[in-house]
Order: sequence, then structure tokens, then C-alpha cells
Amino acid sequence: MRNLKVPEMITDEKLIELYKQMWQIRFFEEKVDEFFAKGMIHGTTHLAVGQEASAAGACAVLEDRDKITSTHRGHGHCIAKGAEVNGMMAELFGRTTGYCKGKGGSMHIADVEKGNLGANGIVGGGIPLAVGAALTSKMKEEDYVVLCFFGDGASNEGSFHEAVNLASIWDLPVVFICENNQYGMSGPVKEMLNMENIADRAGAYGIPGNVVDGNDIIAVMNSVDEAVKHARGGNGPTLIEAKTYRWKGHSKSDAKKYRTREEEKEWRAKDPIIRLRDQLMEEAIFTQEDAEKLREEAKKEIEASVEFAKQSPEPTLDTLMEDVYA
Amino acid sequence: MRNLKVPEMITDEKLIELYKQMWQIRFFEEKVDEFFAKGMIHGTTHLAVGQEASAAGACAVLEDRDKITSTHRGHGHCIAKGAEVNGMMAELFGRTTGYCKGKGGSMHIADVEKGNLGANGIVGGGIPLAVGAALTSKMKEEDYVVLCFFGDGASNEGSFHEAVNLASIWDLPVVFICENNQYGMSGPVKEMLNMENIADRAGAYGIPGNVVDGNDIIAVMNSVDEAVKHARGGNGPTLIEAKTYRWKGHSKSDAKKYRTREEEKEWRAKDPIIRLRDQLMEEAIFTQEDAEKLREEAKKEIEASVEFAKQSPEPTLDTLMEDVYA
Amino acid sequence: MRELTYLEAVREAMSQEMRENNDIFILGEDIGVYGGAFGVTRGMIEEFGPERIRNTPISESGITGAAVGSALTGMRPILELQFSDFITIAMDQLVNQAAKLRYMYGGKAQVPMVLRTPAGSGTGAAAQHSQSLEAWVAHVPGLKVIQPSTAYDVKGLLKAAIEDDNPVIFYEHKLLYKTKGEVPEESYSIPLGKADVKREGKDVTIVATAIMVHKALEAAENLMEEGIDVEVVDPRTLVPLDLDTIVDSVKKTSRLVVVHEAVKRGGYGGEIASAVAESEAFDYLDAPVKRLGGKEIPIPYNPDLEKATVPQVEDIIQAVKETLNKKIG
Amino acid sequence: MRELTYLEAVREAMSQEMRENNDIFILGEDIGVYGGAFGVTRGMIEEFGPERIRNTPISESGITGAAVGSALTGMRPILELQFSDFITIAMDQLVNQAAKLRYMYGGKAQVPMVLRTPAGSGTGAAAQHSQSLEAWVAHVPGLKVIQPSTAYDVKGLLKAAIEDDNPVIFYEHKLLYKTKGEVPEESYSIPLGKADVKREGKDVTIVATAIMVHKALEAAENLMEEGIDVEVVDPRTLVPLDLDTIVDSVKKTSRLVVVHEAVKRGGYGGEIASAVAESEAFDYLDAPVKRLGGKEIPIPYNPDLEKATVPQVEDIIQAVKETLNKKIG
Ligand SMILES: Cc1ncc(C[n+]2csc(CCOP(=O)(O)OP(=O)(O)O)c2C)c(N)n1
Ligand SMILES: Cc1ncc(C[n+]2csc(CCOP(=O)(O)OP(=O)(O)O)c2C)c(N)n1
Ligand SMILES: [Mg+2]
Ligand SMILES: [Mg+2]
Repeated sequence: MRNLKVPEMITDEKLIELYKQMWQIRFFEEKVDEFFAKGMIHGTTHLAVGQEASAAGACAVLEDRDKITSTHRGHGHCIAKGAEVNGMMAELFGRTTGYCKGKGGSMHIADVEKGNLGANGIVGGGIPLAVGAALTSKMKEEDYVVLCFFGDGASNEGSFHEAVNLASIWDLPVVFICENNQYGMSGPVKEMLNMENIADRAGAYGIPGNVVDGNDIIAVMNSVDEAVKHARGGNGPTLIEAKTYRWKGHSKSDAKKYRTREEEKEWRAKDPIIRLRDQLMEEAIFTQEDAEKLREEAKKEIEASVEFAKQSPEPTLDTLMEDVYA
Repeated sequence: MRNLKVPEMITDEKLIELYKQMWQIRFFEEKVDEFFAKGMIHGTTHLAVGQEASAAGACAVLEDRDKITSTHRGHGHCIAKGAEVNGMMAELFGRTTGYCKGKGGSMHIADVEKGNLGANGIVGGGIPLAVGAALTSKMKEEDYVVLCFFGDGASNEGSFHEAVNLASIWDLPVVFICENNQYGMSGPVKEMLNMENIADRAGAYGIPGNVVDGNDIIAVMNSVDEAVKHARGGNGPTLIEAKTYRWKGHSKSDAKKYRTREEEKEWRAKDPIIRLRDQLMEEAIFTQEDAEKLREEAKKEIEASVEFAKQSPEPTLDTLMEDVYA
Repeated sequence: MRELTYLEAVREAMSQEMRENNDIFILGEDIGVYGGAFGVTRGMIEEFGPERIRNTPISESGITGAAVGSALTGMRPILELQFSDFITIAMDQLVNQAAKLRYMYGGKAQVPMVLRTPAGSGTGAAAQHSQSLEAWVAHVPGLKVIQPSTAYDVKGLLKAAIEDDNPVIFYEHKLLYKTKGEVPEESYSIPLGKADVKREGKDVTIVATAIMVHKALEAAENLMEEGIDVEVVDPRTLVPLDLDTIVDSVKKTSRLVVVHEAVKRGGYGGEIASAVAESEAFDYLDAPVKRLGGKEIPIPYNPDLEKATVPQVEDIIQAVKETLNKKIG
Repeated sequence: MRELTYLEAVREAMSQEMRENNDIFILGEDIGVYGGAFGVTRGMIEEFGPERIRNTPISESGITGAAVGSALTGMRPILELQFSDFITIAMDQLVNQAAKLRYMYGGKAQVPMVLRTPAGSGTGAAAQHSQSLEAWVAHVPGLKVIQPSTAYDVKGLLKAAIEDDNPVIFYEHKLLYKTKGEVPEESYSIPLGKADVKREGKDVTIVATAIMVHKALEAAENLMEEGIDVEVVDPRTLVPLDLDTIVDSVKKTSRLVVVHEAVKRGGYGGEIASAVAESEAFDYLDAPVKRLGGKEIPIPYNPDLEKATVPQVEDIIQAVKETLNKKIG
């Protein structure tokens, strides 16, 4: 019956859930975009609109006990790993009910207990952390895998090189997933690396490398699932490159001079959410009406998170000196 | 007539000179070893006995205007790039006539004017410097190539990754030459990298990689010559791996527990100096007597350098605060 | 006179120097068409082209080393690090290479480079993008360290930095980028190691750096209303430090408050305070030297918490009053 | 009592802790059969095996990050960096990750790790292998910083560091490794943040760290012959700093000399001197606080030059005398 080949744990319900999750990510990001533009949120932000499939697809094949490390562009990963959007939105509003009690903000949302070891404001900074977490898994025989997200730009940091090498020689259960969205802040991947596929860097560490269409959630799931199994089986890391695109500017203030509007248009046509919707409809997993309803639900949840955030208390100054030392 | 295939600028005279130079390196190192053991030299030292061919062969194909960056194990590179052994030995004795006026010591001998940009006490620390020097060559159109020496261990430093990537995307005239002597301080390359050849890391930067027998000076020359031409032609960097072995311990105090005496014996049998001697005799470029004479000359020069060093003045304390700022 | 923003003054200094000397070039992440994370180099690639306004990969250690290597061989690079917090990745190349090469080589080399980088909090960018780490580099022999506070100073000091034959760390403050001041069009240079008395006064000396200069001046205005006459000294360069000007001021006022945004513990305020105490000014001091600095916490995200982390005008006012109320013995 | 060297005491502390708690492991370059650059871990791989005495590639940033990541998820890593100068490569993982994760995450994480690393000059290893950079990390909220000076202290402080739930930077001094002292066989812990009065005296206080404790004690012996009675206070931990003990001592002696090996400019001596001046001890001071530190140069190779770079016993004697000859006002 099925044309869709998905990993065995991915049920129809899960696919439906993932469809909705991608909308959650999209709406979350658009809300944040709006609030930043209005000056209602402080600081800076990096939105993953257009990249929903790599976050949702990669995390979909994980077990609860598995962990992730994320990046400055981390809201999607966070939602995909199961975070509550309320706590996330509250964090962006700097409230006490936020994941970091208002101390971290967009770039530092984490939920260590549930296995999200955190976003990271340092490009490449989270990659060695993932390796360390995988070392714990191995040494304590906790049988979890660590999924390490990073960008194309990050693959030029020394931390990438050192960390992947470590994971390789120690056969650690990590899956390195490079979300190649074609640019760093503005630096085109084509000018910053002299090779077609970042996944080919796997060869420098003697590990498998895989290129995948990052806008195809099914492809992402299959690729990550394979890598997770490889890792869980004690065979060490894999480097996956998910080719994708960020629709918005790099951060709040970006005139996007480094790319053309045509290119943006082409990529918008490859909307990963619409793609999954069409696939699920084709497979009769849901109807257009279902799809619309799920989209609406997702939207409402994000709106509710805004209410939650707005009604949450601001931290008081007596919390300032707390949480430095354990 | 010739079985020896060498780069076109390598004359018979040059080959003879190289033979002598390798002995200079060997004797220099052995002298230093002796003085360290006797406590006559201060600090620490890293000797390149057994690795003479990669230093001498790689530098042999350079023009005077070309530059090198070196490592903590840098005496051989220094001699090969044309330094005076007197100034080197004086430096090790901490004298004012030393290359660094006694302020640098073994790990910091440099001769920037003549194109040796210096040894480096930081493993991997010199690799980005080489890239910077190559950038100067390109921007000022000075048409020189930079030969960048580093070890197998250094190839796991982030600085290696970042620097090679830079050189690649900017097509800089650098030749990266990894002297793979099988170990870091004690870490076996087999346990520290999960791949057969370090040269294969070239693939991660879209540049050519070459493995060469580092104990075969002719092979080293040919490989480096090709890479130098490639670089000088504006085609960017090459990564060469010269497989070799250090006969002595890592530094002054090394019980060499991490390797076997058999392995050492095998490698000693591949003495690069004897190998060149036999080749030159076979090709009738010199006789055994010539060879013996050259060896003696080299030895005398090193002995003379010791005399020079011993008779040189110690720096006075009024030089202490000099040379910090230009 | 013509007014420029601090940001425009940085750009003008670089452009003027680059027109004069082909050896000068800029390298850094996204400095090309993007114009740099804060827009400082905006428009420069159009004038100078992509060779001299050189976009780099995200490789702080590699590009810093490339700057050092190019400086060592005759170029005069200006390296932009997007946030001064990322100096953590470049420390080896800065400290073990740039700062030491000349000395290690017995004076036979030089490394004429400038590392420009924005520091400071107040933008809501949280703990990894808001630090003030100048104390680290000021502790390292071989480096020079500059913290300009005005548009006028930033232009003159940057020219001096570019012309200096040593590695210079040039801290720009994010919140100052948009501040305006009179800036002559012609090229001029402010010698490194010359403090500036930003306000004369007789009752108490405040030594303040970077953005704290402005907060100190504001505090001084407020205090004047209460009849307290504050002198504000801006060292401008931490290394070399113009201790003489500070000492002279303290000899006049007999009281000293040192204020910086960086974390107080181990901050450069300790150096300044101690150096004054060791100087002839000690005998003139009528109260202990008081230091103000950032709290001993990572910079938090929430705006109120963030503000409470670093000294504000009211804190300075209070510190001055405390100092005035203290008497020795 | 049984005597151990400082080096053996480090090893014993680690071994005892590792026997008690399987979550503790050591990682670092060449710490296996080689025993580490200074031989500290020699023999440990035989007892604990290669998983827990984990040899790493030469990747200071990667292995530091791996330590942080493993600490974040339940292990208690001890990371050995071969020379403290290489901390330059690890700064990002230490400062932007280890030190800040807990705060950034609103207190919902912890990073219990120890970074052990040998510091200091005197071995002829020149500028890149001889620095004392403790002031950097002491400036960073979220880190704790220890500088033990004796075999007894090193064992007790290391146990405390390993048991601490925060990232702790533990500086060992190369020249102290071979020094001997009485060390109990049983496991004991010295609380972090507790200074030790290494010698009681009434005329002047010397606050000295690491190897300077020994030089200060030697200076004190010499000065005693001239009737000058010196108190030597060893803070042992820079963060947290036991200011109370120092203040009490200064209140007693009225004079303070602070001495460390690190470069004086921007060194932690400035923090200590200023903190004392800001404390109630200020009113007791009969002379300005005097700081002694390393000269503002990279460490040179030649042994005489090297020695002249950092404070020696004679310098301390002289500083004490100068302080005694100075009178306030
Ligand atoms: C070490 C470091 N360098 C630079 C930056 C500034 N910066 C933030 S995001 C970014 C681009 C990152 O590119 P990539 O890794 O491809 O991720 P993307 O933003 O495309 O998701 C840069 C340069 C940073 N935060 N950290
Ligand atoms: C950044 C850094 N890490 C560690 C060291 C200590 N160390 C000096 S040499 C060495 C081994 C280097 O191995 P490799 O690069 O293979 O060079 P080799 O010594 O074999 O010539 C180590 C670990 C150092 N000097 N610098
Ligand atoms: Mg990207
Ligand atoms: Mg090696």
C-alpha cells in the first residue's frame, strides 16, 4: 500500500504528529519574528523557517533517553526534542517560567533533564559537548545516542574537526547532522568550503558520510535512523549533511544582499511542510481537512504560548546572583 | 644513465650537498642529545634523528625566497632551510650569538628574513601562520611558496583544519607537509586517527593529497617539487604525508614504553642517510670515500658550532626588557 | 564641526589608512556585502574589493593565525572578530604567537596587526555575546590594548593602532556604535598611552573606560547639582597605560573611583587601583580607592537582570558619595 | 608522618577518589603508559585501565569540550592539559561553555569537572611553556581556581575540587612537583576558599601563591635574622578567595606585600591588593600595599634571564623592607 518508506517506529500517528510539529516550529518562528520586529523581544534571534524538516525528522527517530545538542538556530530542534512551547516562548520574553528562568534567552534554551543539552551561541561550540555526552553514554552504558546539530559554517571551526575525530577514534554513539542551509551569516558555503558535499568530510575521520535532502522529512528520518542504529550498535558516529535553506535573514537585521530573491523563491517552492502534507494526503494518511485542522491547532498552541509568556512574571533582582555555582 | 628521477633543479652537486646536510642534522641532534643528557643545555628538546630526509628533501626544492614554518622538532628544518649551525647551537646554549639572542631556545629558532618563520612550541600553532605568509605572497605578488611542516599529532588540532580550509578556498601557495613519525608524544597515530593515511584528509578540503616514503629523500623531493609547482602556479595547496620515524624518545625524558624495541630496530634499518649514500654510490655520483669525507666534514662543522656556542657571551640582564615591542 | 557616529569613525579611519597603504587589508567573517555583524565595514568592499575586504570562513583561530602570519611577512592586517567573546577561540594565536613572536625571535620580527572587536553588554545577547574580557589581553606582554569611548577618539586611536608595529587589540563598544561626536575629516592620530581628562573636577577622580566614560560623565553632571565636582579620566589605552595622568588627577582630588563594565573580580580596575596605590599618589589619598565593575555572574538575558549586572549611573553616583564620606584613619 | 612529593600527592588524591567513585575518570594527552608530560599519572592506567585513564589526541579544545559534555551528563572528568599555556586553545570551551552553562540554563545543569594543569617558569621551556595565566580564569564567573603550594595542600584541595559540582581549574606548579611534605595516607579534603597562614608573624603580611609561598617563607627566614617578623598567607584558592584571613592578617601587621609569579600587570595581585584596600583593613595599613609579579615580557629561554623575569627571594626581601620603610602621609 505504502510508497513512503519510513523507519519501523514511525507510525501514521507519528507522521501526523510530525506534520503538526513542523507547523508548530514554523508558527513559533514567525511569532518570534513578529515580536522582534516590534521590539517586544530583546536581543537577537535566528529563525529556522524553511528548515523544519531536518529538526523534526532527525529527532523523530530518537528515543526519549537520546540527547541532542543544538545551535543558535535552535528553536526547531528544541520543539522537535519535545520541549513545551510555553516555556520556550516565556524564555524569549525573559520570564521566570522560561526554560532558563529568563537568564538564557533564545541562544541558550536547554532542557538537560529531557535530553536537550542546549542551544549554543558559539558556532561549533556544541559539537565537543555532544561528544562528551556520548562518552558518558558509553562509559556508563546508558545506551543513548547523541544527535549533534550544527551548520555548514560551523563545519569550518576547529571544534568540529577535533570533536568528530574524537568521536570516531572512540567509537562514540553520536550522529553529527550538518544543516547545510547554504550560508553562514552571509558566507556562501560554496566560497567557504572547496568541496561539493560537507558530508564528504566524513572521510577525514574514517566514518560514514551521507547527503540527504533536508527538506524531505522522510529522507531525513531514514538517514538519521540508520545512523542512530549504527551508533547504538557501537559502531561509532556518522556525518549526515541535510541540504536545506533558511527563508528568513540570518538574524534580526539582515538585508540579504548576499543572495538573490530568485534563489529564495526557488527554495520557498520546496517547502518541507507542504511536501509532507502532500505525501500524507497521497497516502491517504490524512485528508486536506485534517491537515488544515492540524495547522490551526499548531497555530493556536503558539498563540497560547504567547499568552502564557506575557502573563508570566519577570524575574526579580534577587535572582540575579543565583545559579552561578552549584 | 640515471635511475634516480629527481626534480630538474636537483644537480649532482645538490645531491651531494644534501647527503652532507642530512649528516649535519644527525650530528647536530646527537650533540644536542649529549648536552641535554649532561645537563649542559637547559630546557627541553625534540630531536629529529631518523627524520632527516623529510626536512632536507622538502627544503631542497625550494627557492631562497620561499618560506617555511616549522615545529617543536625543528632543528632539521632549520638547517635544511639554510640556517647556520653556529647560530643554532649558540641559541641552544642561550647565548647572544644565537638566532634569538638566547631568548627563544630550541622551540623558537627562527630566521624570518631568510624565510624560516620559526619553530613553534604549540603543536599545530604554525599552520595558520604558514597560511598567513602565503596570503602575503599572493596579495603582494611575491611569488613565494610556503612549506608548512607539522606532525601527525598536529593534524588533530583544530588549527590544522581551519588553516588548510583557508588555504584551499583562497588558493594560497602553501605546501602542507605532515611528518608522520607514527607517534605524538606517545600517542600512536593508529589510535589517534581512524584512517590509514593522513594525506587522505586532503579530501576534506578539496585539495590533492600525497603519501610519500619520508625516509626516501628522492621521493620527498619529487613530491614536494610537484606540490610547490602546483602552488606557484596559483593552484593552491597540497597536503603531503611523509611517513617516517623518530629514533629517539619524544623529548629529554622518555622511557618509550609506548613502542617496542623491535619496531625501533626495523625503522633504524631504514636509515634515510644510508639510503641516499647507497643510491649516490650506485649512480656513481660519489664514492664511498667521498661519502666518508662528507660525513666527517659535517661532524666537524657541528663540533665547531659547539665551540662557537661555548665561546659566545651570555646575554646580560639589561637585554631582558628589550624586544617585547617594536 | 562635522559629526560622525563612533561606527562611522571606525570605518573612516580604516578607509583613510587603506587608501594610503596597500599593505593594509581587513579580514573577518561577513565583512563583505553584509558589512560585518554590526555594519562597520558596510560599503568598504565596493571601494576596496574582495581581496582587501576579505570575507573568511567561521574559523576564528585560523583567521587570527592567518593575520599573524601575514603581519609577520609584511602585510598590516586588520582582523575583525564579530564579538569579542570569540577571542576565546583565538587566544592561542594571539597570546602564544602574535604577542610573543618578536621576543622569542630575539627582536628579529614584528607583527603589525590590529584585532578589532565589539565588546560589552546591553544588547540582550546574553552570556556568550556580551562579555568584556580586556583584562585578559592587558595581562599579556607583547600586546597593546585600546578601549576608545568617543567617535573622536576611536578614529584617532585606530589610526595609531594601524600604524603601530605591534599586535593591538582594539575594543569597540557595541552600545557606542551609534553615539555621535565631532570628528575631523582629515586623518589624525592619537598616541597610544595618552589618557584623556574627559571632564575636569576637583573633588574626586573617576577613572572610567569605554562606555563607563559616558556613565561617569552623566554621574558627574548629577553630582555637580549637589556641588560635587568630579574629574573623569579616560585612559583610552590600557596597555600602555598613562599612569601619570591618573596620578596627577588623584594628587589633585585625593579620591579615586575606578569603574569598568568587565567583571570586577580580576578586572583591570584592580591594576589601576593598585598601581595608583603604589605610586606617589598614595600619600594624597584621603579615602581608599573604590572599584566598580560587573557582577560576578555570566551576563543574563532578561533586560532588567542584564542592566543590574553592570555599573549604572546611580551606582557610580553612590560610589562617589561613599568615597567622599570615607576618611582615612 | 609519611612524606610524599607534591606530584605523588596529586596522584594519590586522584587514585583514592577514583577508587571511591566510578564516575570519575581522567582524560588528557599521553596520560596512559607515558604517564603524562610530568609523570603525574604514571602507573594509573595499570590500575584503572584505558577507559578511565583516557589518552586523547592532541586536541585541547575538543577534549575540553568532551570533558564539559561528559560532566554535564553525569560523569566527573579530570582533564589534564600538559602545560597550562595550552589553555589558550581550550578557552572557549572553558569560558563560554563550562563556566556559563549552569547560569545560562537557569541553574538546571551542572558541570562537575577539574582541569589540572602545570604552570610556571623555571624549566627553560621558554615563552610558550612557562606562563602563569591564572588571572584569566579567576576573572570568569562560574569557574573556581586553585593554586596549591604544598604536598599536603595539593592532596586535600584536589579531593575538594573533584568533589565540587563546578568547573575547577587546578594549577600545579612544575617546580613544586618534586618538593616533599608530610601527607596523611587517608583521604582528606581542604575546603575551597580557606586560606592558610603558612607562617605567623607580626611585622608584615606577605600574601603569596603557588611557588611564591616557598620563596616568601625563605625570605621570611632571612628577614627574621634582621628581626623582621613576617606572616605568610597562602590563599590556596583564588576563587573563592578567603579575603577574611588576609584582612585579619593585615589588621595585625598593618603592612602587605602581595607576590605571584604571573606577570604583574593585570595579575591577580591587583585584585588582592585592591580588595584589601576596599576592606576594613584599609584603616590599618601603615604603608601602601606592594605588589610583586613577573616582568612584562614573555618568559625568555636563557636561564639567567628566565630567573630575572619572576620574583626571587631577594626581591621579596627588598619589597618587605621597602614596605617597612614607607609610612603613610
Ligand atoms: C564562534 C562564533 N563565530 C561567529 C559567530 C557569529 N555567527 C553566529 S551564527 C553565524 C553563522 C553560522 O553559520 P552556520 O553554522 O551555517 O549556521 P546557520 O546560521 O546557517 O544556521 C555566525 C558567523 C558565533 N556566534 N560564534
Ligand atoms: C598545543 C599543544 N599541545 C600539546 C603539546 C605537547 N606536545 C609537544 S610535542 C607533542 C607531540 C606532537 O606530535 P606530532 O605533531 O606528531 O609531532 P612529533 O613530536 O611527533 O614530531 C605534544 C603532545 C604542545 N606543545 N602544544
Ligand atoms: Mg548555514
Ligand atoms: Mg608525530
